[in-house]
Amino acid sequence: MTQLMNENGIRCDGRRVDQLRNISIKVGVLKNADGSAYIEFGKNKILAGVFGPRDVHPKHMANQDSGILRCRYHMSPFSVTERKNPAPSRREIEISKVIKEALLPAVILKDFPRTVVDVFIEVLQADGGTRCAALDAASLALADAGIPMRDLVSACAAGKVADQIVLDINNEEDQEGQADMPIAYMPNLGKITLMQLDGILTPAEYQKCVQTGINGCKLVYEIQRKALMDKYFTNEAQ
Amino acid sequence: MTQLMNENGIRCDGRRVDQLRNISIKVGVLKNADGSAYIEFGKNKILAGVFGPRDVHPKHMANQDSGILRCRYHMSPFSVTERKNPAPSRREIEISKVIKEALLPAVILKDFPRTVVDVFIEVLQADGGTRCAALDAASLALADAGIPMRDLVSACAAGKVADQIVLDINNEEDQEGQADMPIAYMPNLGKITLMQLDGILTPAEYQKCVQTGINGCKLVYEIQRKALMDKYFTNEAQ
Amino acid sequence: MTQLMNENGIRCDGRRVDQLRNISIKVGVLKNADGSAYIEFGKNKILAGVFGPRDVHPKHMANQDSGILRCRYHMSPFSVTERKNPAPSRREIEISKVIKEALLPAVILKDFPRTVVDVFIEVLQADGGTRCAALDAASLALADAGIPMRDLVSACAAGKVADQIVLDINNEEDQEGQADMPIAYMPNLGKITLMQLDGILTPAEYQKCVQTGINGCKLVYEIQRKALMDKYFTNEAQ
Amino acid sequence: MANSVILAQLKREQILELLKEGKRLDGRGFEDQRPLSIDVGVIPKANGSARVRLGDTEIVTGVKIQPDKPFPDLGDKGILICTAEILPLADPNTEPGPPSEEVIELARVVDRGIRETEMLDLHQLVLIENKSVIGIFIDSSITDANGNLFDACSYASVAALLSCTVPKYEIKDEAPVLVEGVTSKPPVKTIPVSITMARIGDHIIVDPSSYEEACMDARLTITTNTEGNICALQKGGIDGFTFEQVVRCSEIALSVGTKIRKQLEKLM
Amino acid sequence: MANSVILAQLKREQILELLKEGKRLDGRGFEDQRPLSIDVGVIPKANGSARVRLGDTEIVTGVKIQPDKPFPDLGDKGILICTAEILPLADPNTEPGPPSEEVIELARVVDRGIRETEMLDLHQLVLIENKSVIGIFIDSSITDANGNLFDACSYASVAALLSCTVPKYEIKDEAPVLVEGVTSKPPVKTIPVSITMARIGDHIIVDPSSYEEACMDARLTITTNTEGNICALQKGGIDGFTFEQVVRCSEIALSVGTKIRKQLEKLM
Amino acid sequence: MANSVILAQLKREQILELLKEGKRLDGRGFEDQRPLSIDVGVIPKANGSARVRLGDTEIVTGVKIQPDKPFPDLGDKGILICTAEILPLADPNTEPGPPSEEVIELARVVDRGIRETEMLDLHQLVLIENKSVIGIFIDSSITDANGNLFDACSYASVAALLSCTVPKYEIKDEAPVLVEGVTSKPPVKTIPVSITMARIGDHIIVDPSSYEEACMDARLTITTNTEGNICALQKGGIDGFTFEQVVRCSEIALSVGTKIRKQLEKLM
Repeated sequence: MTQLMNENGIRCDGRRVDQLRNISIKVGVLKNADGSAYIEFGKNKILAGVFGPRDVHPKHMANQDSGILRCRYHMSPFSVTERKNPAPSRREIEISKVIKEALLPAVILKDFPRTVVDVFIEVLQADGGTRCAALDAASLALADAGIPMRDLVSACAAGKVADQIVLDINNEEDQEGQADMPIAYMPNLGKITLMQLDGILTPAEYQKCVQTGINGCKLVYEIQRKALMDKYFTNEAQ
Repeated sequence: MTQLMNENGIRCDGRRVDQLRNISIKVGVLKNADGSAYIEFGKNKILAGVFGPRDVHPKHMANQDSGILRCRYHMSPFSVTERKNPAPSRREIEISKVIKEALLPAVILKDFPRTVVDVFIEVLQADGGTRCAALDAASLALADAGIPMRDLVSACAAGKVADQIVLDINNEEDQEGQADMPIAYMPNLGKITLMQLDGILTPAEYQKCVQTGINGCKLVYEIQRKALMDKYFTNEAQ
Repeated sequence: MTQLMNENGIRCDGRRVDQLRNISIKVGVLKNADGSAYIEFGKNKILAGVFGPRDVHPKHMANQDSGILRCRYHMSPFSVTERKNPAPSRREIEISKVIKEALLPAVILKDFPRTVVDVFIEVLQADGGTRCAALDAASLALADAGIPMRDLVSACAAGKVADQIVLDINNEEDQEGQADMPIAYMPNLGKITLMQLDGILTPAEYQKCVQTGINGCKLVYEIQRKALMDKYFTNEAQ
Repeated sequence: MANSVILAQLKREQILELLKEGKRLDGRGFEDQRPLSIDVGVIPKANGSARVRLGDTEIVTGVKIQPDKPFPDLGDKGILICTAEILPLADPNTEPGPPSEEVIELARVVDRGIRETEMLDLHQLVLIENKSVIGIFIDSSITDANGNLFDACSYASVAALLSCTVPKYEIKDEAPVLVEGVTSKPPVKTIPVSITMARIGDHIIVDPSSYEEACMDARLTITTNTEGNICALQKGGIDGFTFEQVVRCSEIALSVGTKIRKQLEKLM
Repeated sequence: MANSVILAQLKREQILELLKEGKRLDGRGFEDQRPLSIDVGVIPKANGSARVRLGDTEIVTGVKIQPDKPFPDLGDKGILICTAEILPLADPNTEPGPPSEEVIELARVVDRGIRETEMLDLHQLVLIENKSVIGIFIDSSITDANGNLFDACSYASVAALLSCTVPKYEIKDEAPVLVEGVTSKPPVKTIPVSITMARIGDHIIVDPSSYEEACMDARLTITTNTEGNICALQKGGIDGFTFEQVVRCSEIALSVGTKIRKQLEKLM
Repeated sequence: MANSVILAQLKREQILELLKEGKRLDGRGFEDQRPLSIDVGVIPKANGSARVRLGDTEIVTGVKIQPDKPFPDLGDKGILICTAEILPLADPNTEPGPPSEEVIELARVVDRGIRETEMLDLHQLVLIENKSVIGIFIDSSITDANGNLFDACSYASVAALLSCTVPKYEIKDEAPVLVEGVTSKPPVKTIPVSITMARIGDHIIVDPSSYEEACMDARLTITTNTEGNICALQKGGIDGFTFEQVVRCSEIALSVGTKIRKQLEKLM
């Protein structure tokens, strides 16, 4: 059993309770996708690519009144310690659904009836908090593809470790900690679009945990904005 | 090895050779289905639900000149002693087919071209003779859905146990007896619509077994009629 | 370990280095298929059947400007020493693809837009060199079905055994030899339409191996022609 | 399709209009659940079972308990697996086939509600560490799908577990053998209660019906334990929640859950 | 589609008209089978094999015999598994893919014909009780599908079994090891014969061709054993049989089956 | 559809016209590859990994090494398995789902390139003969698909293998146990280099781009080893090659391969 926090409140990877892991994001990394982003969030390494709006196959899935959003979250076989079977697991299918429902509040698909926007996410290396990191990249890939959006979606987990509410749970804290609460948030609209919880929290801890997560999302948002600007400034400079 | 019959010709569950297990049927038990029935036949507990006539998907399965009938017989994982894998087994697929072919002679689908009537059967608890009990419920669910029918289909197994031809084989008799012959019958039209046999019968035993099964079907028919009347009398009384 | 060649250059099954196994082919062996052929090539026993040109299902696979070719290579469960699972293996899927691409240069499908020609191959007994023997039968089944062709496709493997380049590798030579190179060839057009290699060859051996394989294909071609003539002479004689 | 979209739009306007007046389509208060009935022991061949009716939603859940191999790296714990199937007779829109993403989510949320509250002490289900453990399979067959499958399926699963009898296995020649006639109660530590809420406009309502689900903006399922803690969450739907709303939802989940927990406790 | 329905209707009328005169489309009597040829040993790599031609229907069946684990609760018996595939080259309407319900029924009916007649003494195929047994896999590849696959597939499977040689396995270090060069006959106790009959109008005909199958009302397959007993049945088709008809069918199955059984007995 | 066919036809004419002048669409010579960059160690959680960019084609390959059971009849060898997936984000025409025949061919050709050159001494990966061996899984995720996946995937797989560290396993109680902190280099004997060539008209070009692949007549992939031998071949495409062309291709594969091999050797 790892000691998850020392007497000075420093976590097993050296962070303070309210500190994010290192995050670096690059927008527009793929040639074929209409929009894309690559994120390194701690040791997570995740690619997101977006195609669309484009025709829906099979056709009966199309909606006459609006575009639809589809999402596939997938892990490469080498992304985790034990080799993962390449076929999608039940966990991956559920995460695909909650990610889709976390992005839906942000995208505006009314003007693209009978089309689909496909969001494909590939986890190349996983390290705790993949769904949040995946969402951060997917949100930017949608923006990069030019899909109209009400807001970016920023995501970050909070949790409970060594009886403390902490920001951005890493892999060890997820395995051996007391609670993990992934949150996705639209910072300008003030809306939580993904929220899950595994673990036990008192009502007071619950409130603090949500608030901590939202604060983390706001920090992530600034990094996302910068990544987006980096791409478009660079383009304009050319 | 259980003793399947005592010296007085009484079977392991206390029945005489020509006696059915207890049967109770309720028609119209589901809210969403167009027609439904629930049967308890001995320890069998089976639900049948019918949808249709409705559009066929995929469309290439439709028949321009008549409605079609589809049937799915399925067992819940907890319905048998060893937990059953939820995916349909080869046995369930075969039984779905013979049940469909046992119901087809009774339903009149000529007036519903390009549509399908779907019969869904769920075995919640299995105890020998599930396909017959399932048919008894399915037939009533079709009637409850208002599908035009030439006759009800009534089903019951006969078999050979302790060298005697007996009516309505139970689970122990099926496992350790000498022969099991499920029969479905349209009582007013006098037609056998399902017949199978596992076991060894002399030609004379064979005739007696078929006759015993048909007699059982006639007994079941009276119980089915009563269940149907119970529903519609009750409705009229309201 | 078998001795694959003796001091007189005679191989384990008694052949010389440039000698084919016994081949017998019969064209038009199936009643339902539009064209068919049965080949025994050494101990290989393989059936090929062709349907088409016919409508494509599913329709989105159709090509507006030309017919398409589909190919399925499949092994019966009893065709090999250890019983084979009936579901198609990755090996069977790859071989289906290379066989299709070996036949495509020969067939003329321009005049059959929106249709498909289906080639179905069943290996009833396998003995090394199945893909070549399968191609020899498939090519004749296409001709028997009346599909317009630029040339027959003739196939035969060459390889390296006991440090010698030899024609038509058998099962033992495939398992324990040094190289196996299946080749398909259009003899009149002088084109190689299938070529694979497993094993290690020097550049000089490589050239000799290809030449040996092509020579074998030419020998096979004569046997194919005779089989085709046997069928159509017989028909005319009736 | 176009027609049903227009109908759904009209229905949403009607429901919203009523909610502004503090009313729901079926007359319930915002924090009222539909009538809940729980019958246990309905499948005697299972080790535990329950039929739950929550309004017009109906579910039969069976528990099977049998020896199994532990998961790798979890050799000190028994196995717990939840599955669900929306039977095709339960819903005109469900087709037979592999589970949809909706059903996979449903089963996983029910599973986490039981697992994360630590309802069962899985350490008590080990026969030989790393080699042989007791597996508990909780399979739910949804027989009538009329809204809020999350809570109905959770109640049926918890009720089937609470009422089950655990057979005894002994190890002989390194293999588990059933000891006939000896059973025990399951090692229950707390009772999880799932409360699902829908947001429609600015209104939070408990236990949405299928009409309400069809036009809701967002959904939140919160599972609490006997000690008054919050143990599992799942947000769904096409829109989000404010911070204030998710706090409010947690309060509702705790208060409404208390009543349900009393109903479940009687089954122990 | 419409055209083929009209054609089928015309064909049915023509067939019925002939049957009233006591004739069949191909000139056979009502209780005549099409010519049957059986070649065994056609797949030397299999432990047993047969090619059967019944009229224009053709099937190749191979038997593979190899050590396996017994089924749970059946540790005192060897394993017997029948499969069938209608090869896509056998029939323009068959597509490659997982087995259809027709093919699953076919394989299961053939399997029950062999199993329920107790053709093989499966108890003789046990190496270590509950741990290691001999498995017999009977796989049929249908190469030309032209009616009455049930009987053709049954004859091919029985012939392949009768002509097979069973390799010998010994237990070394708890694992089965092949003893080279030692084989035995399979433990055959009786010979099952399957007879399939079609009802068209009031007429019962044996061994229906594909034309007759396309317009039959109902089908009955009856398997009898050497001792003159009835051991397996399967009804199919869109209509039913009267009591008198199923009794008549059993008499036909016994009388016609005797001829076929003699043809099969020669293979032992 | 019609439009894209016309466009492909126009593109083919343009490409052919250029080839006659000795030029390619992107300015390369006939035997020039696109720029190749190889980064190893990009996935620290894998035992070996590489990101390869070949022009605009990009692939990430990870190697996982873990104990496994040997294949039957191959009990004296470790296991080597190559897989590939064209991620749906890599290509607008790729849908999620089971691998297509194109991807299965790709993975099998990469596998044979490594296996048939005998790059790895698989005999060194046995823990207990016939019972326990080391398995090497080489999984490639294609992240941008822009032509010549065969070579790019082969380089990424070989680079990931060359740069991997093999963990040490010991046998305790007949089961393999990881020895922490002890690793070794993989048992590499030679370096395979795959060179893929396309024939368009009478021209042979190396490393076709996706435009060139769309209008090529035929494709040939040749893998050579360090000793200058030819070890694996795969022909593809809708037309064929003459004898002279396949001889010419083998010469190109050897000469162009030498440069690539030097780039790979640096990773050892």
